[in-house]
Amino acid sequence: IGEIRRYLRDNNPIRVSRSLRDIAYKALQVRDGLVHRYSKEPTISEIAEELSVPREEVLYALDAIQEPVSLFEPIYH
Amino acid sequence: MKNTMQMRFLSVPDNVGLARVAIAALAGQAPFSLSDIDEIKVAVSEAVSNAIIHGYKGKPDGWVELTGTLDKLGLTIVVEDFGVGIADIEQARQPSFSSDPERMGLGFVFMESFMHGLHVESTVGKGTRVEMQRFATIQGELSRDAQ
Amino acid sequence: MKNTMQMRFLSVPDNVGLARVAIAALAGQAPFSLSDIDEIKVAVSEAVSNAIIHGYKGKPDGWVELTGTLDKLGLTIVVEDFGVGIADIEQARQPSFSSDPERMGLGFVFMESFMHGLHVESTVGKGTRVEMQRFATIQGELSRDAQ
Ligand SMILES: Nc1ncnc2c1ncn2[C@@H]1O[C@H](COP(=O)(O)OP(=O)(O)O)[C@@H](O)[C@H]1O
Ligand SMILES: Nc1ncnc2c1ncn2[C@@H]1O[C@H](COP(=O)(O)OP(=O)(O)O)[C@@H](O)[C@H]1O
Ligand SMILES: [Mg+2]
Ligand SMILES: [Mg+2]
Repeated sequence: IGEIRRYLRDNNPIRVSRSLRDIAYKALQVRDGLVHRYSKEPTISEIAEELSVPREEVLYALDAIQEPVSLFEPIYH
Repeated sequence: MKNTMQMRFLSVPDNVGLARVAIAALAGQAPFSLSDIDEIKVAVSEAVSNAIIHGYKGKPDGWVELTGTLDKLGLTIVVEDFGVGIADIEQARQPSFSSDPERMGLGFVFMESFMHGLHVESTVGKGTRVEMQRFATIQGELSRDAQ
Repeated sequence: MKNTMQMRFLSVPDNVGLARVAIAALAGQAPFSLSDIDEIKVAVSEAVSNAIIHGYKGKPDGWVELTGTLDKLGLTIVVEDFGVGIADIEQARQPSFSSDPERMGLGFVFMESFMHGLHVESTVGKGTRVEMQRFATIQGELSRDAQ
């Protein structure tokens, strides 16, 4: 089992290598591309499919790069 | 595309982020766009922040409950706290009304303008329950799914 | 840095993603690195997938419960289902064991290798409860926080 562990740690295919910022940036680019191509807002699923990143990971990354909690009033300083 | 998620968490400010991310992940299962989801997240942030700031007056040991339900029509969100409650709901919902002079009093206005329905119930000393709907309305997806 | 989140959701495959991001948002409140969080997400995915695939045999109307608790030491996660249960837990935890010949039987191995403690309880016909710990161990944060 020690060997399997080592193998998993070294060769974990599931591990996300791209940074959140990278995913978020690419998602916005893909969105703009799709808007341009189809002249309508794509759904999250369409963006995620084009990026080959799971939907919720795209959303998570976009949330992570978004600073303020509220549009006009950050609640806690 | 029918789904339900219920969650509860402590009234600590960091959990506003937790609520946002969970609701975004659920909303992502419906045909919403990125800007739809941003608006839904703002509405949820405002409701959860109100529960923490006003309902529990910033004390970190209250429970906030968040429920999200997806169906053919869209997303229904309920945010509930068991804190101080609101004496005059109509007044509280007025634009710019806040019981705290430091605050802008726009939380309910955001919820109302970003969602397609807002329903507030509250009992003083018992707590507050805010229910909001958002319809999924992207170009024909809705009617196609509903068939 | 003490916090608790409890959630439950239906046994639909999409909710594995919901569980992953909710746990990631909670874990992000503790001094975990991004790769720590990736590992925690894999462990949660495996436990939640097992609940859906094995516990409820893919039927979408079962409840899966997910609890995350943060304290000074780190993160404790509990995943629970009320499905078929496991007759022989020791056998189920063996590397490469799966009751389904199509599967790899590595879910429990992932949970064990990525977490610092794994505890499985199950009753046939009642359901399964998986508890996992992950200590926060980034350069001195742990001991500093614990003082
Ligand atoms: N969950 C709640 N519990 C108690 N009072 C609340 C709650 N939510 C809102 N309120 C009351 O309603 C008022 C208006 O809320 P809101 O529009 O979000 O503005 P703000 O949060 O800036 O005060 C608050 O000032 C508060 O008095
Ligand atoms: N929540 C659960 N309910 C019922 N059986 C389970 C559950 N989790 C795991 N098992 C059993 O344990 C076995 C091993 O699980 P795992 O290591 O994740 O491998 P796999 O999911 O690839 O079969 C499964 O094949 C299944 O028989
Ligand atoms: Mg407010
Ligand atoms: Mg498995």
